[in-house]
This record gives sequence, structure tokens and C-alpha cells, in this order.
Amino acid sequence: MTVADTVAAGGPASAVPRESVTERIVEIVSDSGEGAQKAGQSFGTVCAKMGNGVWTVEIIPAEIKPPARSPAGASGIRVRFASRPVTNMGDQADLVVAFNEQVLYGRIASGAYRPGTVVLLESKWAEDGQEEIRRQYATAVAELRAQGLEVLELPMETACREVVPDPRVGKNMFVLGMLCQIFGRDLDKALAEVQAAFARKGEQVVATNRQLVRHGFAFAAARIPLAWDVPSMAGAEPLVVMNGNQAAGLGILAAGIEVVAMYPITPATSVSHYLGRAFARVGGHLHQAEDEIAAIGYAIGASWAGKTACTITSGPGLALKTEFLGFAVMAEIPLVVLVVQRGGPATGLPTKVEQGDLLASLFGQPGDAPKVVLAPATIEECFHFVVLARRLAEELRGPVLVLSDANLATGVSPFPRPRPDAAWLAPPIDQAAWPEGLLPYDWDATTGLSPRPVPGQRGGEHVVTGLAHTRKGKVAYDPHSNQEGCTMRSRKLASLAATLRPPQVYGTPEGELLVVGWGSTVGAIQEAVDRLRQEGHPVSSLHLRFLSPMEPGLEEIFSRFRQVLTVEINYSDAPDAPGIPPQTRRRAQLAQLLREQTLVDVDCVSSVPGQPLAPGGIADRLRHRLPTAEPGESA
Amino acid sequence: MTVADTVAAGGPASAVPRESVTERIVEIVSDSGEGAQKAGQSFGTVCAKMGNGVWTVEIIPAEIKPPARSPAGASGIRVRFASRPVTNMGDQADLVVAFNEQVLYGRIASGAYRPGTVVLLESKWAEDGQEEIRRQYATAVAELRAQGLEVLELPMETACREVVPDPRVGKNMFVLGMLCQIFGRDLDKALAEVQAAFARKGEQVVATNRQLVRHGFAFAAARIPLAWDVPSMAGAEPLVVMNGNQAAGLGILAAGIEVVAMYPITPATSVSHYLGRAFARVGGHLHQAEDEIAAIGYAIGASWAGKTACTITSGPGLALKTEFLGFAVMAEIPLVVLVVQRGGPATGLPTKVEQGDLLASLFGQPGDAPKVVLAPATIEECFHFVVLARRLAEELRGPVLVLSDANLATGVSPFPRPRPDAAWLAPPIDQAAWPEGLLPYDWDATTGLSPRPVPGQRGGEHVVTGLAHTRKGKVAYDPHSNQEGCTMRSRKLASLAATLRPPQVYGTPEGELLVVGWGSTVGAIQEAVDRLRQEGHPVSSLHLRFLSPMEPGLEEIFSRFRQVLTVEINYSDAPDAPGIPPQTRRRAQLAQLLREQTLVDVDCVSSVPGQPLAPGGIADRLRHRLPTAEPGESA
Amino acid sequence: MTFGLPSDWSLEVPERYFTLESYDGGVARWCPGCGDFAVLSAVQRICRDEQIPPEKLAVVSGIGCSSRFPHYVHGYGFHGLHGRALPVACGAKSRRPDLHLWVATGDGDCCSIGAGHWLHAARYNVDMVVMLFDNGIYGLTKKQTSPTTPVGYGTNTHPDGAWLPPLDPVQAMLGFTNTSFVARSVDWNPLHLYQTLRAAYHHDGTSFVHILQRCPTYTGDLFDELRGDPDRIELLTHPDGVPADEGVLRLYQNRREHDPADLAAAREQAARRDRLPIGLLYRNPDAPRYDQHTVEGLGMAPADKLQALERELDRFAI
Amino acid sequence: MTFGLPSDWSLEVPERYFTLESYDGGVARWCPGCGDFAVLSAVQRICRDEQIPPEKLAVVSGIGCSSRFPHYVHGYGFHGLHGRALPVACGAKSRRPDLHLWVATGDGDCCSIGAGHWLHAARYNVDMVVMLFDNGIYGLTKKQTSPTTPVGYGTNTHPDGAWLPPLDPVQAMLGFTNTSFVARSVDWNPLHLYQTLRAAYHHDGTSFVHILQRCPTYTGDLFDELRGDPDRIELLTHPDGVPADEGVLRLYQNRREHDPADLAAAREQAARRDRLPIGLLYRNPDAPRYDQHTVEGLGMAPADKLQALERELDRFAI
Ligand SMILES: Cc1ncc(C[n+]2csc(CCOP(=O)(O)OP(=O)(O)O)c2C)c(N)n1
Ligand SMILES: Cc1ncc(C[n+]2csc(CCOP(=O)(O)OP(=O)(O)O)c2C)c(N)n1
Ligand code: SF4
Ligand code: SF4
Ligand SMILES: [Mg+2]
Ligand SMILES: [Mg+2]
Repeated sequence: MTVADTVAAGGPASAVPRESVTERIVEIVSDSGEGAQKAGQSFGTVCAKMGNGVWTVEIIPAEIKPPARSPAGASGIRVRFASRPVTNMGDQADLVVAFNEQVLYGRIASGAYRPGTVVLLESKWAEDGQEEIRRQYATAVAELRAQGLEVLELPMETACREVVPDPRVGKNMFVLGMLCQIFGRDLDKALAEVQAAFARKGEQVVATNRQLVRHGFAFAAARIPLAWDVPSMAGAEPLVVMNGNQAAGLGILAAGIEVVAMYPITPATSVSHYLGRAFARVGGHLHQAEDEIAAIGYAIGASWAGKTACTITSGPGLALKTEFLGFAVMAEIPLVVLVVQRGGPATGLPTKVEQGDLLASLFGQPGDAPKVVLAPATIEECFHFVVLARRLAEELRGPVLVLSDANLATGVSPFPRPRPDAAWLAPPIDQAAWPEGLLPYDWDATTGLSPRPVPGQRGGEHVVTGLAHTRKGKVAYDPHSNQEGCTMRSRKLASLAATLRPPQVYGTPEGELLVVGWGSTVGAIQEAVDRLRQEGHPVSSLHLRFLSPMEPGLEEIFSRFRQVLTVEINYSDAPDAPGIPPQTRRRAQLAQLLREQTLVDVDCVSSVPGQPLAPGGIADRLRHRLPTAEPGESA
Repeated sequence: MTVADTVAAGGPASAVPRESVTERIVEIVSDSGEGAQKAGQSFGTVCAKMGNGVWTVEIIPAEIKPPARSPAGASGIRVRFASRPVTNMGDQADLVVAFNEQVLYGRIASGAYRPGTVVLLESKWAEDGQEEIRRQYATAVAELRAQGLEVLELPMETACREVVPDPRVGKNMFVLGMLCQIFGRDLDKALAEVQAAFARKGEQVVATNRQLVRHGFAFAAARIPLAWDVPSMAGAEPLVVMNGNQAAGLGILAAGIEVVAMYPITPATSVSHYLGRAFARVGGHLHQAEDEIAAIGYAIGASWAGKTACTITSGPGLALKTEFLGFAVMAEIPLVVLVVQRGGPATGLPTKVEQGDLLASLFGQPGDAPKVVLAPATIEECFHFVVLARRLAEELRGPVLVLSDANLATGVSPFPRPRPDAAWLAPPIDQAAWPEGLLPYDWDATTGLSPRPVPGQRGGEHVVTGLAHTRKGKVAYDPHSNQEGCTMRSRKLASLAATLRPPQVYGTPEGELLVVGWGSTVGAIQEAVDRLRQEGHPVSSLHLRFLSPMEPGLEEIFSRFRQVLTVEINYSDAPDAPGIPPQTRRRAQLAQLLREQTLVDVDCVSSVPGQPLAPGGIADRLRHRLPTAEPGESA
Repeated sequence: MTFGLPSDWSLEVPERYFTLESYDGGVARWCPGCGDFAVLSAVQRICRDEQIPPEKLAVVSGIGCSSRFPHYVHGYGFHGLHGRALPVACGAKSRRPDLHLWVATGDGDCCSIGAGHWLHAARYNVDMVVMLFDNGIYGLTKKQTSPTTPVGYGTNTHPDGAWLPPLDPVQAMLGFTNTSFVARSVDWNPLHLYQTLRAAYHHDGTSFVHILQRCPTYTGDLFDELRGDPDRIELLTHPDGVPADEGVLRLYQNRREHDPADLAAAREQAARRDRLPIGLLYRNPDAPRYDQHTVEGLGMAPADKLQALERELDRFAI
Repeated sequence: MTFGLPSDWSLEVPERYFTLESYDGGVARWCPGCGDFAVLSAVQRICRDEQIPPEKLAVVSGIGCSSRFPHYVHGYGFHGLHGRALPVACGAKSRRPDLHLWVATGDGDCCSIGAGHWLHAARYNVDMVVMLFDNGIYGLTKKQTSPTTPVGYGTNTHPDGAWLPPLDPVQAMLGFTNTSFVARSVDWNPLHLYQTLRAAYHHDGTSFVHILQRCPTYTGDLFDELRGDPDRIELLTHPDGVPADEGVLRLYQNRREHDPADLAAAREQAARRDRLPIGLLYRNPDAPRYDQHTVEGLGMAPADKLQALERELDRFAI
């Protein structure tokens, strides 16, 4: 008897054997304010604690408070958990709990479900007072089934009423209980989560919610004929679970950065929400400036006067920081710039995913402004790259950009707990006397590096300026000084590049197709590569973390593949589009950099859906570029 | 007897035969405020009127009022005139008139002179009251002669005293007279210039200055054994003479642009100085905004509400306009942006020449912001490209950047008088009713083009926004709308590219080396090519005027040369620099674009001296990359 | 392209009458109870009562919840960049005296990132109504401190409470040069709001209206005191001021006859901390208007332009 | 890298005495007769008289003639971007209470492109002296209209004369929130300039000094009337104000006892057009200082940081 049939039939969980699977994707969708996200986060944590790999991502409506029961208003959460580490939100969901039928439409539109996805649907709407709503509900259920979704209508609110007067607050915990039963989760762990989550609100609240969880657990056992198990993976090293913005915030703490100046902008703001609470605990100072220009100016002022500071922003704010970034390069002021990318251009798609700021980060400044640009690929790297960035900013005496994105910013996943090290912390401000006769820009002819006198250092007095200047920091308009200054600043990137190792190929070191990516897409790309390899396609991938300077050895790596293409979430002209001759085709951003640097005909598969890439979607777009696989290889 | 000897000997002009030459480069250098520039401009005009090709460029000190007799304080002018059109400032000067010896050092440092350059030097310093000055003078004269300059010491001020009590005001006109004698210029034309220049100051002043000119003429005849003639060229079509900023200003008038919003910044400001006087005469409105962001915002507001407006700036201002440029692309607001490039990054070299804003113009915006980028190559094109830009901005419904530079902005040269056409003028604001049912963004699927409803058009009401939006202009966050919008905006560039013709190769269509350039360097590059070809080297050049989209057919053109390289005034790592492996070498800006687009191994010869390129300098840097020429070819 | 069609400034056949629906831009998507709704309907009513042709209506904004305003008005809207509404508005008006210009801007949009433009817009004094939606918070980005957030008020960027004294927009504007109209109203009194905005609409020059606007989602309690106790408010009355309806007079017993021509008195009133003055604080009908200067040369005939152009070329002819 | 060396906040052996030369940054390159010279020597004298160690001297500026200031002072200088001196200065001070901070900014730098930061700097009120060099023009870029250029005054961008009423920086600052010190002086009276800047230096908080500065090159005649007729000036005197030397008292016969604590009176004085008040207009020693907040946590021991960091990680541990 198929899942479809049992679900259709309903009945107790005992009606089906508990099936062991390697991964599941679950969604809870609702109107905003119904607590779906809290339930999902708790469920994710329980799974993580039970040793699963987990990736949760919130489903956020466009407006702050959309009207109830509107497709555009879908609010909720997706939890993907597996018997191995999970690095992305995956493809279509296996199971979805919905508090009303309308919000499902929004999710279906963005391709979240497939035929066979099980829908546990609140059934109260069937008897709603308004005839209109009853009709909407009936139609929807019919349509959903027609599309092949397995709909199980459940009186969840009615069941909750047995515990609380108003189910609107509370049914989320009831759902947590349901999910624990369906996936055979340890109920005590769930109850512990509830304890932690509601502790502040007092014993009574805790008690009620624990009651709701137990109730949902029992309800599912009695009414939902589904029973899966997702076994845990080996290895019990201590973990932390958080999103990429929290990880970056913690990275700032761990780097010993003491001043962060920002101006609110989605999706970067939540970093400062975290810092607003935590920064003071490590003696840090968060400055919310009057605008983005003032924010970077404040950070540069703080860096100049002492320790390397940080500014945080997203696309439109990055645009406003363009001039000051050029100044930091010219005057050689260490600075960490965290850019959480969103959809562009202009105000674009404030809450959505895009990797569109790469070229602006490298080339945004009029004149030549060489700077370091890094891109963390995972939530864990959001933490470690900030620590790295602070060090590079000081050693290279200039700004370091860290390009995260909305996908990393909102995705929540466990990773090994970092072991903070005193060496990560910024050293105290050097106030010793400045060495006699040492110039403020004592450029090393080969590396371009030079030590920096900090205000307070006796004998180091000088003026920093955005004008062309000599090694003494004196304004100079002569040809030699300008050529030397530009050369020294560029030389610094070369000296960093010399320390980098070639990136590791994922998969075999040669083959038909090499997929090159950067940033938050690493997990989805590698999963796609795995699937294609299983189908017997000789596909490998390469992920870049240094975008400026780039990691070495790319030509050599590319030379071992018949095709090289990038997969990116930014715009490129489709090769087959009308009136787009190859010469004038506008390509994806990393592809442009790779072509310029390697002269290899690097193609690109890119689009701007505003969504993270799903492994299945990538595999589909790559598959038709591949010769049909020889069966042999699939072993 | 050589020039050297005669000059050393002194004596009357009659002592030497008048020698006919094809070109001469003359400089007048002095402390600032001694009127050298006025004299030079008048001399240039006289030469132009006599049918010579002319290029004059002012020599501007770093400070506004540098101390007297300081090498850094060199102020003055260079006049290059020839028997053919002159497109650049040329190499070293043939003749220099100096009001003191110190300012010559500054010019020598920037390589303005060669052994054999004749120096007509004010001699009063030899008897100066201060012993220090007398010594400086003596040392300098000795050093100059040691360097092979032909110094002729002349009591110019003493001579002027015969006409005016204070020679400081007046000696410049005396020098104008001298130059007219030396180069056999028509004295009446010079006197007419004086008339025009001083008319406002009254008869008395005019009379005195005419007297000074005559006096200088006679003085030279009696005391300067130099007599050259630079024959005029054929063709007597009406000419205008001006610098590139004046030409751009006139272009704005001729385009029918009615609103220009700017914030002062060197070297762009002089456009608005011209408009400040002239714009009102054609009914235009010049707005000096509170900053660059407000300037472009004001221009965009004016464009949105009616006729296409213009904003004018340079590097640091372009940086501040980054965000609004992205908005204009996203909302599809026509806009003309004139960027007069200067040295960068940051405040850089405010008065100096650089072509450093190309990549920032193309890629400065976070997200994908396709826009048109043009670069006039001559002063004449500064006029015509603005007219073109206004039309393109409207047809493509978006911003068009016009990249001029400090070289075009300050160079003065004659060109054929434009014949303004009513068709160049912006059409009146369309206030007819908007066609029923026509959407505000009715994108043509192939071209991406769409008509624009202007406020006041009944039935065209809609909202423009920087957020992702549908054809109705409604905010939309769904994958399809964003992909479609990005595609349509990019498609517009392709549709423009389809109308462009491949650029013309200068020289033979195939050979050893193709030199590719853009912007103000065209004249210097082509002169360098001429010289190399005369030496028998199979060298040609190509000049690009459209940078986004690029002119087609480049691969095909490149394929006919063994080497292709760009010559640009922006930074690139020297190929032989320590620790610069080819993969991570940072190349000149156009070179990067060409490599990405054509995958041809385009090299670059570039530097950032802050000076315009001289033909000789280019030829030298190219020569050693060339196999030694076969004598045969030199014919 | 649509360009090149004959221009026609007087297309008005047949007679039209505009109803509230004529200005309906579709369902407004603010949170339930948001003060922005009240402002929207006040403006729509004024447009109706003044019979402004929708195509002559220009609504410009920056970014923020309040800056969504143009999307909900049927007319020509410009939903621009954060903080940049005012320069865009001034540019739009520069050559279009026929447009009726309204600007919607938030306390963050206007007083934080837009502060420089705000100060200069006062100097330009072009004819427009500037509605400053002050909810004491960054709404759209979800509860960060704004310049007008009260000291000690908890936000996501200052969970322990904002540290800096809140910026007083009215006192600031009364210090700006060439400010010509400064009024204050509250979203929860539709009558006073309507009269205030209407007075602003009729003023020739830039009319700043400081609107205390409720944000139930993030600063629900911000105005509780003012709303709970009308005596905390002082109603400014004057023949040249904001006309006060019956209902308004009944509600606000504290009144003061204040001559809006008196700048010193306006500054005094604005500086008070015991009560909050609402109504018209200052008005100077004679302040120079930049838009009277910017229209010079408008509509010059192409033939004349070409002639003038030739004369310009003559100056450079040799 | 120079980092990692032991920090040492008290390196002062042996006793040092600083002369004017100690603050000499080399030949100043302003035009002959430029008012900037007077300000430079006044500041250098104050540094000498206050015996500020040059390495503790932080001079921040934007871009303009006046913003060349840091280059001519021996100390740590930050010659930044046009209009952005104030955010940089606030950031520099945020964790360096030991630095003596001076800001040089022009009427264009501060009041035009920097206006937004200017308004907010008043709110932050960090301890620094802000010298506003007002020559009524854009000097460095060669004579374009500035916000303070008088109506009708001819410039390169407005040859027929500036059109807008000139911005009054003092009235503006007196309208800003949390302004704590506003004074005015003139470059041509070194005594008064010195005393005013010294009073500013001793104020705890942001001290704005509006300096009327001569630009012989582009606005040579701008202050002729004021300089020719000292009676056009009114000297503000008060025990809490700027101490007036003999010479100053002799020159300026028009005097007014003005209590700088009285904001209303200050605004009244600032609004006067008959005479120009110089001296201290307003001072509030009790205005909250952001820099007292920003130093919190300064110098926390690494060990404590690591401990706190582990506690932070615990919050995310599972
Ligand atoms: C350049 C830029 N910076 C920041 C943002 C993010 N942002 C959008 S709205 C807003 C502030 C909204 O507050 P307010 O202006 O008071 O309007 P409200 O939402 O409260 O009505 C911010 C910071 C942006 N869109 N663009
Ligand atoms: C972003 C930017 N915009 C414009 C300029 C050009 N610029 C340099 S100084 C200046 C104004 C100078 O006037 P002011 O601030 O009054 O200083 P002053 O020279 O009069 O002392 C301008 C517009 C610049 N350097 N950077
Ligand atoms: S968040 Fe506040 S201001 Fe924004 S729509 Fe909701 S209630 Fe209104
Ligand atoms: S231009 Fe004016 S302000 Fe600038 S240095 Fe010269 S005199 Fe001083
Ligand atoms: Mg707000
Ligand atoms: Mg000035």
C-alpha cells in the first residue's frame, strides 16, 4: 500500500511500518504570526541534537504583515535533515504542514512541492462561517490532489483546544509534537527545547506548551499513518547551530574587532541585531550611523585611530560606500567590509538571494582600487572568514570585502563549535614610539607592504590623504609618485596571491565538465555533481573562495576538462537569446573574471530567480549539456 | 652655422633665413598670474586663423597661488601648431619663452624639453637685488646649457618698460609679438585678437597692448636670430576653436537638453562655468546641487517629469552617483551622464589625466546594470557625442555615460563648425493621452525597448520604482518577473549593438601589431603608428568609441595581427614585475574587457603618469616589442 | 518611441469630475492599524476636493513603509531611493510647474540618510508638500533606532534603549534657512490631519508637515500618552493657521493663538516640552521659491534655440 | 607588521616641552592673504599653550583649501573625502578618548555636501573642536557658489549672482538637536579667534566655531563692510563666554552681555541682521556625549573576551 493510499485512507501511525530514509524535507507554512518558524527551528534543533545534518530556512512574506489566507502571504519554514551534513535547502519538500490552504499556492508557485508531497492540512476551513472560505478550501483541496499532492485533512486546531482556549497561539508546538512522532524524534529533547524557548515566559507557559507538544505527538500517532526514521550520522563533536549572519557576528567577536559601524539594510541588518545584544559583552561598540557613507567613514576613522573596524551592508549600501572604499585603498586603512548580497540592481529584491555584487566589489571604484575580496561558501565560513579578513586587512593595510548573501544569512545549520584562540583577537593598539626615520608608507618594493603608524605613536606623525602621495604621505602630483603608489598598492594583492594554494577539485581531477562556483552555492552544486556522477557523467566542480586575488592554477585545472562553466545566481544573457551574438553576450560575473584571466572559453549557467539554487535544478540545467553517460561509469 | 650657434651668438632675425617646417611646439612658462596663458591662446588662434592645425594646453600649477619662482609653480601654456590637423600636445617643445628660470625645472622634470630646445629667458634676474636670486639664476642657466638647451637671455621686461610702467602686466602681449615675428605670423591678425581680448577694458588698454605686441615683434626682429614658417594647410571650411568641456557644453545646448544638475568637481567644473553663462541663452536651467547624489537625483527627477536631463561629474562624484545610476537603469529613466575623468583612485590627481573610470562605469553598480558607455576621442566628438547620448538615452530609455577626460577638457583645438539641426533638439514633452491599454513597461521581447509615459499624459499613470517590477511597474518578487526585467534591460544593449558597424583599422588591415585605444589618446596613438610605419614596422591601430555595448567584429580584426595590445592611461601590473604571475596580473581596463569578450591574448601598455600620452613615448614603448623592420617597407 | 508627438498642454475635453476612486492606486499593503492609511485617505480626499487631474498628480518618495505611498495613489509616482526623495522632487518640479507635487518620506528617510537634502530642500523652497511620517522607528527594516526614537526606547539595534536624544524635526526645520511652512499633525485625528495637509497644499513653496504616525507593529505604545490625554497637546490656532473643525476644538481644550508669521514665537513653541503643539507653527509666504527661477526659458521655440545656438558658436568661431 | 608590540599608554620620559615649532607641519600653501593662515597659527598657539603632545593631536578634514589644514600641523592628520570629515572624526574619537581632536571643514564641505553629517554630529556631541571655515565660496575648485554665498554675488556657476538666500550656519546649528557649543569669530582678529578656539577646546563636547574667513582670491570684498566698520559687529560678552582681551574690547564698542546658557536668546541674537554677533552664542555643558558611551568596554582583557566569547558560543550550542 503506497504512502498515497495510506495517507488518503488516514488511520494510526501503527498502520504503517517505520521506514528508514537518508533525508527528509519538511515545511510548515501559515499566515505570518502563527509561530511556524519557532516550531520549525525547534524541530531542526532536535534533529541536530539527534545527530542529523540539518538546514532550515525561513519562508518570509513580502510585506511585514500580509493579509490572512493570501498566497503572497506564505510565512513559515523549511527544515531539511539527513543522515549526512546538509548544506542547502534541497529540492521539493516531502512533507508540509499547512495552517490554511491558500498559503500553499504561493509555495507551489515557487516550485516547493512535487507530486507525492504529503500535505497535512488544517481542516477547520471546511466548516468556516463564510461560505466564500468554505468554497476556496474545497476548490484548493481538489486542485492540490489533482496536482498529485497527498492531502490529509486534519482538525489540528480543534485538537489544540483540548489544551488551550485559543489555538492560534500554541498550535505551532502541537505541530512540533506531530513531527516528532512522524519522524520518531526523542520527545524529551523536544520538551527540553520548549523548556528553553519559553523559560523567560514563566512556568505556566512552559507547562502548556509542553502539554501541546505531547498532545500533538499523541494526535499524530492516532491519526497520521506516516512513520519515517532518518538515522543520525556518526561523530559527536560539539556543534553550534545558527544562521550565517549570526556566524559573521560571532566572527566579529572572535576577531577582536571592537567597532562595527552600519546602517540598517536587509538582509545584512540581522548581524547588527545580534551585535546589538552581544557586542557589548565582549567590550565592543556598535554604531548605527545616519547613513552608509557615515557608517564606513566612522569605521575608517576608528581603524585609522586604532583597531581595525568593520562596516556591514548590502547592495544599495555598498553602492554608497564606493567612494570611501577607494579612499581606504588609497590611504591604506585596514577595514573589514561585510556585504550580505541581495537581489539587484538598485533596491531590487531586498529579501532575496543573488550573487550580483562581485564585479562591483572588484571594479566599483573610479581609478584603480585593488582590494581583497573573499566569499564564504558556508555558514561556518561566515564565521572564520571574518576572522581571516581582519588579519588580512591589517597585514595588507587596506579594505577586505567579505561577500555573503541572503541564502547564508537566513539559512540555519549546525557546524563544529569553533575553538576561539587568543591569536585571533586583534592585538592591542601599538603605542610604542615609532622607529626613528621609518616612513609612514615604507613600501617594500616587492610586496608593497608597509607598517602603519597609529595616532599616539610618538615620532610617527603624518597625514593620510586620498590624494596621490609619496612614501612620506605628502601630496604629490608628479608622474613617478603616482605610478609608484599605484604599483605598490597593486603589488600587495600579488604578494597575497603568492601565498594561496590552487583550489581543490570536487570529483575527479579531469573529465567532460567542470562546474565553477563561488559563495553560498557550494552545497547545491556539489549535490548536483554527485547526482550527475551517479548517472555516469564525468562532471566535477571547483569552488572559489578568493575572488581578488584569485586562487592560482586555474588554467591548469580547466585544461583537464572539455567544458568549463560557472553556475551563479546573477544575470547573464542566454546564449540562444534573440539578437545576442557571442561577442556581445553579457556573461555571469565570475565567468567574466575567469575568461579575462585564463582566456579559456568559460561558459555560464546563471539566472536571477531570487531563490537559492536547488541541486535538482542545477543538475537539470547541466544534464542537457552532457553527452549521454556510458552505463559503466555509474559504479 | 647651427641654430645653437646663432642663438648663442644672438643677433637680428635677418641673420638667418626663414626656415619652413611642418610643425612647431612652443611653450610660455611663468609664475601664475603673468598672463602666459592668454598670450598662448591668442597665438594659437592666430595660427588657426592662418590655417594651421593647432592644439594648445594650459600648464597648471598644483596650488591656486604657488609662491613666485618655484619649480612646482610652473604656470603657462603649450601651443603645438602644424601644416596638418593637430590632435594632441606632442612630444618635447622646440621653443620656450620663460619669465624666470626656476619654473623651467618643473617642466624639465615632466620631460617637456629636449637638447636643442630653444629657451628665450628673461634676463633681469642676473641683476636682481638679492644675491641669492642672482646665484640661482646663474646656476640654472649653466645647468640648462649643460643639458643641451639653447638659452638666449633677453631683457624682455626692460624692453616692455618702454611701453608700460609695470611689465608684469603686459609682457605677455610683448611675447605674443615676439612669437609672431619668429614664426612669421600676420601681425594684423594678432592685433585683431588683442582688440577682441581687451575690448571690454576700454580703448586705452587696447592701445597699450597693441603697442606691446608691435614692440615685441620689433624686439624679436632685432634681437632673436630665429625665423621659422609653418605653412598653412588647404581647406578653408569655417572652424570653431575651443576645449573639450566647452564643446560638451555646446553639445548640451545643441541636444536641446534643458536641465543640467551638477556639483563642482575638477576637471568637469568648467563645463558648468560655460553653461553658467550660456545655458540661459537657450532657455536651459543649470542646477548646482548640494552634492553629487542630489545632482543626479535632481536630473533623474527632471528626466522623469519631462525632458532628458544631464548630470556632469568626475571620479569621486561618479562614485557617489553609483546607487542612482543603478536606479536609472532599473526604472529606465533616460539620463545623460558626462564624466570628465581625472587621476584616481579616491581624490587622486584632481587636475591630471587618466582613463581610469571605464570599469567603474560598466560595473560600478551592485547587481546587473546594463547601460550605454561612450567615449569621445576628440574635442569635436565631445560636442557630437553629447547630442548622440541624449538620443540614445531616450531610445534606450536609460542612462548613457559619456567618458571624457582632463586631456580633452583642457586641450584647445579648432574643428569644423557644427551645423546645428532642429532634429538634434529634444522633442517637446509629449502630453497627448497615453494609448489605452498600453503598459508603462511594454517591453519588446526581442529589443527590450518600450515607450515611456510622461507625467501629464492622461491614462499613463503608473509608479516607477527601483524594486523589481512587472510590465505594469508593479513591485514583484517572483522569479519570473525578476528574470524578465533583467533580461529586457540587457536586451536593450544587444539591440543597440546590432546597429553598430565594426570600427575602422588605422593603417593596414593586417600586420604584426594592432594597437587598440579609446578616448582622448587617438591622436597620439595614430601619430606613434605613423612613425613606426615610417620606420617600416607593420603596425596599425584601432580606436573604440562604444565601450558598452562594444562595436562588433573585434575578433575578426584581431585575428589579422600577430600581436594585439591596448594603450591606455590607467594602471596595469608590468608583465616583468617581481611576483606577478601572468594568471594574477592585473591588466589595463580596456584590455580586460577585450580579453573577456574575444578570448584573444590582448596585452597592454599602460601607465598612470597623470599626463597625456606623447606620440614619441608611445612609439618608444611599442618599438621594443617589434621585430627589427625590413628596410624595404619604409617606402 | 513616443517622442515627437505634438505637445498639448490643454487637453481637457470633455469636463471631468474626479471621485475618491479616481485616486485609488489599489489595496494598500501596510499592517492593520498603521497610521499611514489615515494619511493616504486624507491626501486622496484633498485631491478629490481640489479636483486634481490624476495625470497631473506627482507623488515622490524614498524607501520605507511610508515611502510605499505612491503605489497606493492613482497618479504618477516615483518610488525612489532611500533618503533621496527631495532632490528628485525638486528636479521633477524644476520644469513642470503644472504638476501637483507630494512627497512621502519617513523619519529615517528624511531625517537620517536624507538629512542633507532635507536642509537644502528648505532653501530651495519649491512648491510641494512634504509629509514627514514620524513613527519614531525604522519600520520597513523591522525596528531599528531612528533619529526620532526616544531615549531609552528599545529597538533591535539598541535593545537596551536608544542612547542619543531624539532629533526634533520641527526645531531643526525652524533653524534651516528659507523654511517657509512648518506644521505638525497626528494620524489619529483625521480632521486635523486633513486641514493641515490642505493648508500645506495651498501654501506656495515647500510645506513641511511633521506627522506623528502610529506603527502598531513596532512602536505601538509610542503615542499612548498623547492619545490617552489630549491635554498633552496644545492646538495652535490663528486666522492664518490651520482651520480647526468643531471636533478638533472639542477634543483639544488647550489652545494657543499663535501667529505663524512670528519665527521667534514658533521656535519658542517648538522648544516646549510640557505640551506638544500641533497645527501651523511657521509660515512665510514671501520666501523666495527656487522653482520660480528654474522655469526661466521654459518653452523657448526651437527656432529661437537654433538661433541662439549659432550665436554661441560664433563666440568660438575663428 | 608593527602590530603585536606591547601597548603602552604612558610613555612620557623624559619631561617634554613643546614650542610652536613642535606643531609646524611645513610651509602652508594657501594664497597670500588667505584667512586660513590666521586659523592655523591660532591652533598652533593653543596646542603650545596647552602643551598637547603632537602624537596625541588628531586633525581631521574633508576636501577644500581649508581642508588642507592637517598637512600644515605636525601631528596625526586625516585629509579625507569631501564632506565626510565629521563621521571620520566621530569614529576616530570613539575608542581614543586620549586624542585631542580638531576638525577643519569649509562652508561647502560642511554645509553643502556634508550637511547631513553636520546635523548628526551635533547630536553625537563627541568631544572635538569643529572649525567651520566660511569664505562664502568654493575656493579649491575656483569660485563656485557655496551655500553661504550672498544673494546676487557673482560666481563661476552663477555669473549673474547667486539666487538662493545664503544658509546661516549658526541659526541652523541652534536648531539642531543636542548642539552643545556654538561660537563665531573672524580670521582678521587673531586675539578673538584665539580666545574663541581656546574656549571651544576647553568645552567638553562638540564645539562648533563659525569662522568668517577671507578668500582674497575669490571673495576678497566679502567682509569689507564688517572689517571697515567694526560697529557692524556686536561682541558677545559673559563670564561663561569667550574671554575678551583689551584689544578686542577696544575695537568692538558694540557689546552685549549674553548668557550662553540661554538658547532662546541665542537664537534671537543669531537671527539679527543689523549687526553680526561674535563670541559664544550657546553652550550646554550638560548635553549627553556619545563618546562617553562609545568607550564602554574599552581595554577589556583578552582572557575576559575569550571567556565571554565562549559564553556566546554556548548560546548556540546544541
Ligand atoms: C541606501 C539604502 N540604505 C538602507 C536601506 C534599507 N532601508 C529601507 S527603509 C529604511 C528605513 C525606514 O525607516 P523610515 O524612513 O522611518 O520609514 P518607515 O519604514 O518607518 O515608514 C532602511 C534603512 C535601503 N533600502 N537603501
Ligand atoms: C566627492 C567630491 N565632490 C566634489 C569635489 C570637488 N571639490 C573639492 S573642494 C570643493 C569645495 C570647496 O569649498 P569649501 O568646502 O568651502 O572649501 P574652501 O576651498 O572654500 O576652503 C569641491 C566641490 C571633491 N573633491 N569630491
Ligand atoms: S511596520 Fe509599522 S509603519 Fe510599517 S506598515 Fe507596519 S505598522 Fe506601518
Ligand atoms: S583660494 Fe581663497 S580660500 Fe583658497 S587658499 Fe586661496 S585665498 Fe585661501
Ligand atoms: Mg519611520
Ligand atoms: Mg569655502
